[in-house]
Amino acid sequence: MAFVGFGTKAGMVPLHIWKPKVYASAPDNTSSLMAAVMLKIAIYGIVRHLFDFNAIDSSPDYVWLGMGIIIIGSISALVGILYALVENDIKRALAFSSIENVGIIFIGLGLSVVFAAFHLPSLSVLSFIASMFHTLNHSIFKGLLFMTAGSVHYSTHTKNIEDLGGLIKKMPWTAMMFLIGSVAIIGLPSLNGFISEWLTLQSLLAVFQIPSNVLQVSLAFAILAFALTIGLAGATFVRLFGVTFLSKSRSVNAANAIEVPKFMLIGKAILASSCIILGILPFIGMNLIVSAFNLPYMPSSPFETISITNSDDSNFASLMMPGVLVILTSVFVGVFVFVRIIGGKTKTMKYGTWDCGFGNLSEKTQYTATSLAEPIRRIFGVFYKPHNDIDADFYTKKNLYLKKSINVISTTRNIFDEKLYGKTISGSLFVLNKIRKIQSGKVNAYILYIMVTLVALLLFVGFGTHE
Amino acid sequence: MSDFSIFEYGLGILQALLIIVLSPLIVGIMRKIKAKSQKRIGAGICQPYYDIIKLLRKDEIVSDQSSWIFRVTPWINFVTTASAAFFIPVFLIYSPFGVVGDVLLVVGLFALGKFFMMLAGLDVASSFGGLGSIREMMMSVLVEPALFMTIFVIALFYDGTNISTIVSSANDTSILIVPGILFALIAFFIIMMAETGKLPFDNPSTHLELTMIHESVVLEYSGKNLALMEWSHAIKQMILFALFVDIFFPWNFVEQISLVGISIGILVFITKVSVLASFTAFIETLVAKWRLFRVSDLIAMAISSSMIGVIFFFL
Amino acid sequence: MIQGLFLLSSILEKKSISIFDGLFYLDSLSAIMIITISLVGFISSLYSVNYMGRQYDKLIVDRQKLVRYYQGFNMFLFTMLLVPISNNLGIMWIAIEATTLVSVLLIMLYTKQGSIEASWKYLLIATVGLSLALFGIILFYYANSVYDNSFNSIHGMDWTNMVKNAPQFDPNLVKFAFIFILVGFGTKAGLAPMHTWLPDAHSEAPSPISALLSGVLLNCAFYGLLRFHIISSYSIGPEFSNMLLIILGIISLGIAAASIYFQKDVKRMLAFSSVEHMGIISVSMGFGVFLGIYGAILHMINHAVVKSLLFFSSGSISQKYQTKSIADTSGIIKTMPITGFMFLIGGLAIIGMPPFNIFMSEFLMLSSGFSSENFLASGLVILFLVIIFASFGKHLLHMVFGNPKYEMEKGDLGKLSILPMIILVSVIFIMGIYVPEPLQTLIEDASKIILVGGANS
Amino acid sequence: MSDLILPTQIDLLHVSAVILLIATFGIVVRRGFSDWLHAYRYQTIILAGVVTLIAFVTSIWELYIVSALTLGIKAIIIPKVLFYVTKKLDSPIKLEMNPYVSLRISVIASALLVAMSYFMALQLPISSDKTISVFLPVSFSLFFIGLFIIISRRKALNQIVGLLTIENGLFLFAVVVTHGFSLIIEIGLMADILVGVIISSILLFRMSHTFDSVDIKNLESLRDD
Repeated sequence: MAFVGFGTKAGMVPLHIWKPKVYASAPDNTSSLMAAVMLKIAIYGIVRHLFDFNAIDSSPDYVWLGMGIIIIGSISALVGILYALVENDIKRALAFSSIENVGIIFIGLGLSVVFAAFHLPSLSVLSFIASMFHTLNHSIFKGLLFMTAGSVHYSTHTKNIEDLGGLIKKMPWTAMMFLIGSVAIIGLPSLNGFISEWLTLQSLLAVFQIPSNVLQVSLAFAILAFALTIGLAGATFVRLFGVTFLSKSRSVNAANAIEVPKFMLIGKAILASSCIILGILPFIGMNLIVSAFNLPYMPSSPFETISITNSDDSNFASLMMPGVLVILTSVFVGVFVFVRIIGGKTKTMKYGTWDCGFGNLSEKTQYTATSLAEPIRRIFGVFYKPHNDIDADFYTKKNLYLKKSINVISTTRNIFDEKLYGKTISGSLFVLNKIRKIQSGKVNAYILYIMVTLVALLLFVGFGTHE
Repeated sequence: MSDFSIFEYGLGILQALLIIVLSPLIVGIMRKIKAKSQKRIGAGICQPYYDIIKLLRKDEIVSDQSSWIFRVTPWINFVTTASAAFFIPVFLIYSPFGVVGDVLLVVGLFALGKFFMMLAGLDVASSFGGLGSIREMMMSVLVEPALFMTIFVIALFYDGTNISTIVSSANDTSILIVPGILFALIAFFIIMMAETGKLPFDNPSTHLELTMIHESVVLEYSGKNLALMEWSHAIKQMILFALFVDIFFPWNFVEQISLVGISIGILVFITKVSVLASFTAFIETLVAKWRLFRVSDLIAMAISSSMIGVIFFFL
Repeated sequence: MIQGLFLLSSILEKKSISIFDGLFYLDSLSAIMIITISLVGFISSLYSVNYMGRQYDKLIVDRQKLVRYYQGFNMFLFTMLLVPISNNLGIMWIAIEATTLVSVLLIMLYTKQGSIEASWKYLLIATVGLSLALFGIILFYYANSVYDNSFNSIHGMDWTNMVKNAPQFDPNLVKFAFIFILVGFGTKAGLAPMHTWLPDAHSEAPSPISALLSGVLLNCAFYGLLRFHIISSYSIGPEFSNMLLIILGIISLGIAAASIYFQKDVKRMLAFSSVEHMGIISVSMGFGVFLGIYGAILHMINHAVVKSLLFFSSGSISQKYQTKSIADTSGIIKTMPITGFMFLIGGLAIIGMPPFNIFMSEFLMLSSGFSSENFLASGLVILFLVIIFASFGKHLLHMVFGNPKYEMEKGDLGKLSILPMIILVSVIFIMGIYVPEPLQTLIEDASKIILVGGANS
Repeated sequence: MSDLILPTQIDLLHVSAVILLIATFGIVVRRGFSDWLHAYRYQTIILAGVVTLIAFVTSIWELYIVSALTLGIKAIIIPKVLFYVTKKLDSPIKLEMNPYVSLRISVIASALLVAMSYFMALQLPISSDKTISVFLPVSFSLFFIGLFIIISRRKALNQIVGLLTIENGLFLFAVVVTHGFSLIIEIGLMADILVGVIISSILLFRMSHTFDSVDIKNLESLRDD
């Protein structure tokens, strides 16, 4: 038990070093506050959970506690990544992505509580490990990402990714580090993020062992949220990496950037290599967790397969990352030899990108960060409330097709911030006036009232009688 | 389950090689069928092989704006997709590499390839690459939930995400399809069309910027790199087809390992995949490309379909 | 021709009371319903002669529509009479659904934009609601069929049969079924928040039809609800359905209060007042003591009478003023003295001023509320009643007194329009002071039917 | 009754339930006026098939009549009437352009409603009979999806189709729970629906004459604000 606090602390150390710095530089208080508070709650939750790990019984309280954690986790994962996706400030985007990852951690934690409440100790331990492993991983790769973002800021003096671009040629090592961090954070195989997300997902898939239909189907929705989060995370980091490091530079600052000093790279290199090591040999990290929390789980050799068995001892799923690595390498060697034999030696020429014959391919033709986020912004429009201010200047007033210049200001609103400022004005007349608006004239709304009444009454009675 | 002989591992490698080698053939078959149903003659079914070999022998041109990401992407893409092929049963009821990874790993490997492909699209500083990447990005964001839900349904019904487990328990269930799986089938089919860039989602046979998704990402590639990109795309399609027939039509797997059994198994497999491929090709000739933002409607259909599948499981 | 059709309607009324065989069943509760329907039906057909005649003179309706109006009118009455006398709940449902279909035709008589809109909403909402009710009915039937070994398909749906078997029903099933019934028939009875069709339909229909809709149709639907209330009380005790009735009743009162306060249209105001009174009836019924139920039944009759009076007079008024806006209508008492006086009496009665009849029944309701210790509910009811009193009173005084906006000819709209109102006013006065002996016994019996249902279990 | 049902019959029941659900989704995902009517017709034909199946499984002969009636009135006459109406409508565009709830969200919402229906069916203490336990949730789903169609769409015709879907759900429910409760009432119901459809068609005509469209956005003038 003495290890408990230490283990938690150890997992959080890089965060403790880097977070305050980042948050100090982030102008937006609400988002950082949100992340910070949630991290604290997470730690609190972990500790509390640990003290009760054996004491959890199947009382509905614990089930609801677990479900509550999962719901909060799913929502914050989704919300966090959605805001990270449209954010143009690289550090704030990373901060939002922290919210997402804490959400994923919460999902695992909540699952652990739920499983424990239903007396499924092995599953409970599994999801707990998943959650803790993700905490550990997150602290590693998020530290890495924040450090590289700091390097970018250091050498280009800007955090706005709209002004960056092409940095991979100027700062190759930093770019490499950021790439590793990105691949890790979006949970792609062979790096550590994949393992913990795989574990979380597996524990989500195991929900069918819970003896309650309502919970099972609700947890299916958690899978939905989780999957969407993973997908959005992929898009977010493609956008962040692509716009920051690839293609042409979008500003003078970015064009004149130089690689950061070596000693700044060393710290990152350590973190990056631990991402890789934990990805290939996840058991090192898992053993750390098991011993730190004194869990009833048999740790074994670092090359062991992670294997999850069903209730009837058949193989539910298994994962052996060293094996994956072997396959990957051998395929690579194979195809390399094959291509050499068939194709022989060929020449590679460098030439400009295809410009449709117009010539003068400028950096303005490439996709901007905002336009990269546009389709997703549109699809989740309900959530972002996107707003475009289009200000066009015409050559003549008569012909509105020949535009001299167009100025588009595209904004999204953080509906959560807005919702925080509640509407405080109320009075009985105001309320009455609102009530009166029920008669909105829309027959659709009327039928909706009927449906809502019906469902509300059914719920009211349904829960009244069965519990 | 975990102890296989060297021989069986050899068979496993054979299965993977089959997928990798046969995949251009399936592409050829599909093109031929599409051509026929549009009253064209079309190229021979071996044309994709000739294409790949020809491309492999060509010199290539690389954009001067691009970085090593651009050059490394075809390799990563090919290696991840080809590695994924190792986990797919073809004529055996299992894959000996099933211990190494499950269906989630396959999804992850695809995602890794796709991640680099999107980066490569952004790397060349052309607006086409960006356009392709962004659309690919949107599509994968939307497909992800549908995919995971479908996996969830399949995992529920067939006890696990391990592909070998899934296939063997699919083989054990009755011929009458379980209602929940019926929904998973619909969802999986839609996802398959989306992932392989089939018609309502993407039109790979055009180079018009309004319509293309996948093609605009690989626009700048030539020579070896293009060959690898096209091939890995074919492999991905083959893997998805193979998974589809493995899970939903799991008949005639080889029970005893013998030369005759294996060859029959291979034949049956090729037939099943070809039938599926022809079916998809027919569907492709029947539908028009959808507006990009309507694509999400279809994917919503897949999601809800698999959600109902989940519900059916719990009843 | 008009006279002929009018006669036909009276014959229909008389005949329907005499229909009495196995499928039909009459007790004092249905008798009360029939009396109300006949009274209001008779008087509104009387009023129609004048009202529709005027419309015909002004070329608002043509001959064909007039014929259709009277046919529909009689059909409407017939279907409504079918409701209380049918013992088979399936047939009762069909009858109620038929009232919807017929009244839709009546509402869309004018084929104006407003009436098309209103009838569309009415058709849609009422049909949806009634489908819910049918769900509930089938559930009850199922519950019955499980416990009745001798059931055959016709009598399995009989109300008497169900009441007999009710104590054996599965309580959860009954609860679910009752919710469906409540929402379903509640929609038709104008309980909030399912009342939304009501203001539109009432304000767009011809005034005599509005009177029928408001005074009688709502009662019919509530009657359907009541029958199931009895079954459910027999089965699981009255507390459950009482609670739900009180909740919905109070919501209705609240929404009606809010809407009346801001109302600009006379007929819509009256319609919302109907929502309010259905709420009162529902709450009163929900208090579940004898006095409350007695009051509720009395209130059903009183409301029907008073609301018809109001719709008639407001019909005449809007014909005279050519508007339904409250703001544009003022000084009625100067331009049309008798109608104005009637309107004033109706208005005062509806907001519960003594010595009119509504006061009696509302008083009964409140006292039963306090005696059954539903303090919160009673408190809320009083609060909303005060709001309604103030706002309705404000509108009423503005309309009746004050000066007309522009000069207009003095005089009422002919004897045939006054006569029905006079009859109603006299009924109001009589009922306000003293309930006739036979009626009193009828109501007492009816209350016992409802109450005993609860006391048994 | 339940012991007479064979396992394959149960499978058949399940599969037919699935097909019915899919047919219902067909109404949700379509945009065109005639598409809905086709989808409705298919749904009703499947419904009739389901009723026949139930009749076969439970061997209650009344249900065959009911099924035939369904096929006759609901799958032939009502679509005929509505097709006639659609053809005669004034508005040239016969598509649902922008419903209140977009199609993809509708589909997901419908799936949620299906989930809800299954929960409701679980809560209800009637599942002694296999046919009931299979079709009860399906009928609930039909009912709620119908409600949802009415809520989410702007075109009056679609609302009629929604109403008819509700009615189909109700009908399935009645057949399943009561095994054809009474032929007289069944016929009364059918007549009611028929009259209802005719009245609503008249209303549709009037609407399209008066407003030049059947979009219910024209029907929002009666309100309180």
